[in-house]
Amino acid sequence: MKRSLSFLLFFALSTTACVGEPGDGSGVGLQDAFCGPAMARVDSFMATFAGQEPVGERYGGTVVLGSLGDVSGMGPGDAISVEAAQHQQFLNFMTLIEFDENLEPAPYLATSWEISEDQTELTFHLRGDVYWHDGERTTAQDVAFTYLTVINPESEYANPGYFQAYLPGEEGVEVVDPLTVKFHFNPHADILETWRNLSILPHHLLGDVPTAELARHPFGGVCPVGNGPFRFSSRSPGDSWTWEANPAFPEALGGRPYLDRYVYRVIPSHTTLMAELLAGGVDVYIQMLPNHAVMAREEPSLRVPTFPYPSIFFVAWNSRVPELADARVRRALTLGINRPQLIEGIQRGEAILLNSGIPPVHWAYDPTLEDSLRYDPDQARTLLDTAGWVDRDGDGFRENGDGAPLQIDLVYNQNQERQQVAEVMRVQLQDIGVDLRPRVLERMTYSGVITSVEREFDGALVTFETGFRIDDRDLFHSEVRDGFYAFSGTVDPELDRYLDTLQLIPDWEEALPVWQAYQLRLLEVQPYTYLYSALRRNGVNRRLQGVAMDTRGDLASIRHWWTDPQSRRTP
Amino acid sequence: MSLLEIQDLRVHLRTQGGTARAVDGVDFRLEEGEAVGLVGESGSGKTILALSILGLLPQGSGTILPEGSIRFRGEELVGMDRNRLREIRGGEVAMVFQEPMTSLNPVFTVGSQIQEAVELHRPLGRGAAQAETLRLLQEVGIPDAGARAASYPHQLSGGMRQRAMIAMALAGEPSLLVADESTTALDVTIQAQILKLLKSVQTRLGMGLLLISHDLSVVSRVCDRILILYGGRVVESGPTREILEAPKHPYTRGLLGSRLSIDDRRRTLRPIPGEVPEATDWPPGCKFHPRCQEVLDRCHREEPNLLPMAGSQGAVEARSGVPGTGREARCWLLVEEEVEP
Amino acid sequence: MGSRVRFVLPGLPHLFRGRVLEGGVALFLWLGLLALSGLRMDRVLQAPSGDIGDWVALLTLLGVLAGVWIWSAKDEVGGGGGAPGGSVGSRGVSVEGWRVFRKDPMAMAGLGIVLAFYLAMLLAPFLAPFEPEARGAFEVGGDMALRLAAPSSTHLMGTDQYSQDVLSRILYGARISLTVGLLAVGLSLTIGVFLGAIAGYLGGRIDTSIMRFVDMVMAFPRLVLLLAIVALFQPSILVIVLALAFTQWPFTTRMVRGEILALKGREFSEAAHALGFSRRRILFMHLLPNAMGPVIVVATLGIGNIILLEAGLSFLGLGVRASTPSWGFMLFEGWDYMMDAWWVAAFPGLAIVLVVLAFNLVGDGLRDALDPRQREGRSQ
Amino acid sequence: MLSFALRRMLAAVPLILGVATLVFIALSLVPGDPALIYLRPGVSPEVLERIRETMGLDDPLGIRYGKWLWAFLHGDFGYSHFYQMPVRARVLAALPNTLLLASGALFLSFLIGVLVGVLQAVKRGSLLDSVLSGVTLFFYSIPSFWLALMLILIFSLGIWGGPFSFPVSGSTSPGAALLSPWDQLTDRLHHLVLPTLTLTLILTGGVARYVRTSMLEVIQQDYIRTARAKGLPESKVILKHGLRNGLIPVVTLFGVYFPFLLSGAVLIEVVFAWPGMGRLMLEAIHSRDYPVVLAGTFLFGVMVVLGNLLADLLYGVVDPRIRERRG
Repeated sequence: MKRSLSFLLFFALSTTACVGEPGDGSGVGLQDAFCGPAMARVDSFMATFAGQEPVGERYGGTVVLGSLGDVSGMGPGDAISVEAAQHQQFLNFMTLIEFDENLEPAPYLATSWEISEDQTELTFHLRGDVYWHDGERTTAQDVAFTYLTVINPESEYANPGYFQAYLPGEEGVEVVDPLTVKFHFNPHADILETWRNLSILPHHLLGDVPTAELARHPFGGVCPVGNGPFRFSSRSPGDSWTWEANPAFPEALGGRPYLDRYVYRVIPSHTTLMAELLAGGVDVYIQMLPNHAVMAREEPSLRVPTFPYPSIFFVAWNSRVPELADARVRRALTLGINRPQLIEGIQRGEAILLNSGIPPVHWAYDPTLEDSLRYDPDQARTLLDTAGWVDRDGDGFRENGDGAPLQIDLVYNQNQERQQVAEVMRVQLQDIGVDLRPRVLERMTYSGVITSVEREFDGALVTFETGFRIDDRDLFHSEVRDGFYAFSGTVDPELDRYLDTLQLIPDWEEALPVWQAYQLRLLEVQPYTYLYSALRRNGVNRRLQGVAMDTRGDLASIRHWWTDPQSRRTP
Repeated sequence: MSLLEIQDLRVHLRTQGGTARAVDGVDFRLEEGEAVGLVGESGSGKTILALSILGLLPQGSGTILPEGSIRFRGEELVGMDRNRLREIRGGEVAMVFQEPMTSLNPVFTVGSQIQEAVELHRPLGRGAAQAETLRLLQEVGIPDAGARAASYPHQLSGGMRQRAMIAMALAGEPSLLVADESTTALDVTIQAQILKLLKSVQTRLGMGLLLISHDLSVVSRVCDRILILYGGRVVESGPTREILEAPKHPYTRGLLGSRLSIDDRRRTLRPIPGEVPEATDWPPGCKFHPRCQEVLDRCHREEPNLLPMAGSQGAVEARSGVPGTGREARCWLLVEEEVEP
Repeated sequence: MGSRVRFVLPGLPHLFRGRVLEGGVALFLWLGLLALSGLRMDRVLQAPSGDIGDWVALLTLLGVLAGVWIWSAKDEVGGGGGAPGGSVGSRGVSVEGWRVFRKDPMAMAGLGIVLAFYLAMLLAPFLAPFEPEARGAFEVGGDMALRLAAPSSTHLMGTDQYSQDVLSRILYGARISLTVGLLAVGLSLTIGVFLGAIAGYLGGRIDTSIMRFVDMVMAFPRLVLLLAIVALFQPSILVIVLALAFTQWPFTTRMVRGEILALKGREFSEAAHALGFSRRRILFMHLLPNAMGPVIVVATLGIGNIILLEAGLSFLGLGVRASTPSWGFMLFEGWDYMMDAWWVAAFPGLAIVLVVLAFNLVGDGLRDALDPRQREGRSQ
Repeated sequence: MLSFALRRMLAAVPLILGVATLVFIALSLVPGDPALIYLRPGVSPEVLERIRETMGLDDPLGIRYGKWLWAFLHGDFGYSHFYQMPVRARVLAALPNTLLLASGALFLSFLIGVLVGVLQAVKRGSLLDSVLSGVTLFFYSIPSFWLALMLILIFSLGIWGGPFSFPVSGSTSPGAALLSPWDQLTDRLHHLVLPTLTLTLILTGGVARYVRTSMLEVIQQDYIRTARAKGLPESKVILKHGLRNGLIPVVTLFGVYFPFLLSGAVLIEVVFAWPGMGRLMLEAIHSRDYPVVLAGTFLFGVMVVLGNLLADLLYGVVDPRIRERRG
């Protein structure tokens, strides 16, 4: 018996040795006609830099970042996930421009750019010394290719809204010379934010791939050849991604990053993540739980960068259901929720109250809006009374004239924060006679329920990452009332007007009053109860230095991260 | 010095119902080359007695206290050092058990089980031990010994298995063989063969044989002397012929009445009424009195001693005075007879 | 001294006569419950106007008080012998089995813990120091410091992230955890025994097709099957109980079939057959009762297993979600606080360990008492 | 023996296919649209429709089943929409990790469990027996993920002091591929310690309890008395004659534990962030990645059958009576 068991053990060990070998990307048997040759070219290009490693004590070391979920891939369709977008933007690929610490546009792949006087043309001049990881030079051709790809709905790119004002198809882009590319569009707001976000794709590799196949092409998940400061090295699906320093990264942009290697690890439990951070198994634990942040701040070996982030957390009320069709009811619900208490209790005070979908880091954020729908159960009760919702049978909950109870089902997907918010809301709304029924849904079901045309929910807890360009058209415009993001489905001509105008005003000064009017109108219509914008908390081991985590993202400064040689991990 | 000398052996088992006095003061001797039979119904304590010789009483299920003395060639076995006891087990004293079905380990071949005993007790190399194993199998009358040695117990018939058990017992060249109900589980013809085998190896090798059975006829065919056990005590003992021809104890008479012998089919079966009581609550007085058909008043109160008797041959044998060797019986009837001339 | 003493306090005469265990338990129960009703007089008086849980608690309180007294008096008169209190595990157990079981201190301790938990569950409204959903921190003007408060004299087991009292929630949560265990095992027993008996007794095609299906269900690793069912159909008590029962019955079926097959060949069933009893009667009146010993053992061990499985499902976010959650779900909710506010998850976890341990002890005891050959394997 | 194994394997084929079919039907009964996985703002309704078409979701169930079965029998497990790679590649990345963990834990738990069980049986009723019974029952009753965290706290974070610093999670250190083969092996073993220990502790309880019961029965058998009467030393009586027989029923347990380890490890895999099959299945179920669910189920079915087969073969090895019956 024991013989057979040891045979089994041997079998498993040897299988692992030949199948599970990380490191060369070929390990998991993912090699195919595309990725095999592509990765081979990357390896041979990288090999030409052997022996030219820069000298300096900051160079070297591995950093491990731990997170709850996997990064789905590096393809344009994957950019919907914040984690994927960050890794595309800051590690694997390059964007035309980047934002500096003051959120001012700064040169990156483009050395300079001009916007024409009439706000209809944008010309980028590219660096000539940026190479794809397989040795090809990055040119205007790649930029044009990327643009044409993502505006094609078949590419499943997550933010097609960025290009709404652009002239359609080939008319929108013009390759002037190999290092100059020009875009044509109608005047619109926050033009440059688009180009901070969009990672440029390699034309020479993907040019022949039909756009419709791109979303499922092995490029995204198996061999994302980029041109960023780090080059993809290997991936163990569901477990980790490994990138290595790109020695060919332009000197002018800092050259090869300090770190030899960057590893993204999936650790599906917050508690394990925290244990790993304490044990030093991970150097960064992103999006810490509030209680873990409290713990980490007391730990001498750790620090907790805490910074505002362009994310918003809200309850979307489905105005299509009769109970929520009346704006007074929606306003009453907002008045009945003690949002400062939620912030205090659930986020430990580390969140900023919201009254509109503009996060505090956005230039149009209006702090004076804060006071207008402050927690006021009495006013909420009055509003509900006037809307015809009165407790007629004395059960503590309100009914309308027909005796139908004010019963609202609130859907969310499992997540500690949402669950707590839902539970607390239930208790608080009970106080004003509203029967809130939290209903937890499984992740895929949840997104199906809130985005499908049927909209089988009353209220939904939703978190959005907004970025620095706010465009609420797909949320509230009556033209897209059946659209993907039209959770609430309110119809308000005034809102429509603002939404149409706002996107067309490139000038901030000019746009600000419209933004303010828009937000005030939003308070009236109240399609959503905006809750708060939570600060982002990341736990970072102090051995990791040069880390500036801010509003731009956790990884914005990854090129400058370095570790003390004495404190480096062994491999 | 006798081969085996048991003096005042008591084995008490603590059970849930109380202390069971399974063996309650037994004395007897067995000389070199002698075949002695131990007869009693189940519950008479004969198996416990046999097991206590080699210290094989079941452990754990109630504490067992063997008291008294068991000497093998003068060496005290009770409380003996475990290593020495192991040498004696299988080496000088071997046992053959009741159930050949279950007494052989089902997962090892017959040959390997015998060879194991050979290697344990005799300074033979592997090859020699193997040869010896085959020889032993032949000796106990197993045909095609080579093939049988490679068989597993379940592949053999009951008789074959018991032969294999005997071969295993002979492996250590013992000077005493204890056979506990070794033929009970077999059918009658096989039983006769095995008995014949036992007798023949005993005489051939000059071993002592302690044959234990509930069946007086079985024992009588092989043994020189017989001890009748009831209630953990010897109630009668004597040379086989004398016991068979002139049983002194009513119990012995009962046993003779209830035996069913091959050569004596016509005799009517007269079983002893009642059952052996639990060893935890023996009746006061003579332990047999509730079942005895010749019971006296005295039997209810006092237990008789083992009385030496004159055998039918007239004289008490030379070793008289030493308990457990001559003709003895434990019954008030005998006292009454003697008192009443 | 007996006759008058027995009316002073239940259990006292037993104590005098040296029957410490029975006397002690009776006395403790009686005095304890009396003290409880004294201390929580207001809550007890409120009960008649409360919900069904309050009613159950009130009836339990009065019932146990009366029951202990009656038992004590009767037992004293009758001179002992009976079992103290109501014994869940002893239903259908032969007197001989109970005698063996009673002698086993570990099994009795297990039974004691199980009964104590059930009693606590029934009496939860009176025992719990707080309402299970009292959220001081989130009341109007509430104090956030009430959240995740460490164990103290007010909150013996601390408070959770909603400032709810952990002890109170454990007491109320027992309803779900223990009920889920009982229901799932009960359901799987019903299905399993029925199908197993039919398969074993009738044999032939019916047997083959039932056992093929059993094989198929058992070819799924249990937790994955559970996960799939619960995740795809949304977790609710009903779904979880059904899923647990669905993954449990094949084990029962297989075992009952084996028992019936073994019993079929035995003399008494052949005798019954010869006497001309109908097949149904032989199966249900003669064979099944004889097969029930091992079934009861496995069922008892199964309850512990089910509670563990439910905890596992909860840990993966697929547990029983209700305003009063199961222990498993409490454990899941508290898991994220394990590093800094361990009490939120640790105490529900401890309750799980204790109850599962107790059920296993009872199961072991029953096995020794009913069927010393029976063995079990952990099948999670 | 070989023909027996072959016959058993052949007999298992319909079983496994039945299992896969059952899953297929069950999945098609589940409310909700599997194309939901593509539901994201960039995907227009037309694109979604085309995806549904390529996934064959618009075909009637029978045709879908036929297509699926055909591909399946040809070794094509389909494409994982969630991981954006062929299902086979994804499963092959997870399977070795699970097998490694499972076989290590299985080996250790049987080794320790048998030792403990034998010890308990031999010393039945002693203090040692009671203590070991208590300990094994405790581990048998504790939620596995709970135990896992305790072990992390003690052996990784050293909350009780002590020189332990085993890795908290994962199956290798980052960048382990650069190490020498020897260091890679030790690194992997190092990472295996805590998950294996957790599983082992949980399983050992069950094995020990089982072995104890089995051995208690064996020790009372006549052939044990025979072995003693032969003069064998007690250790040999127990370990050779007793254990060999006591292990026969334990082999069945092996068939039960093998599938348990594959799935039961999911909780352990989550706590230790171990990239194995359990987590893959969990993730696939959550994200409605049906091809992975189907392939995983199929694989589990195969493993269960193989586990039972292995148990049966072992049965033959330890019990000659069974061996003979099979011819």
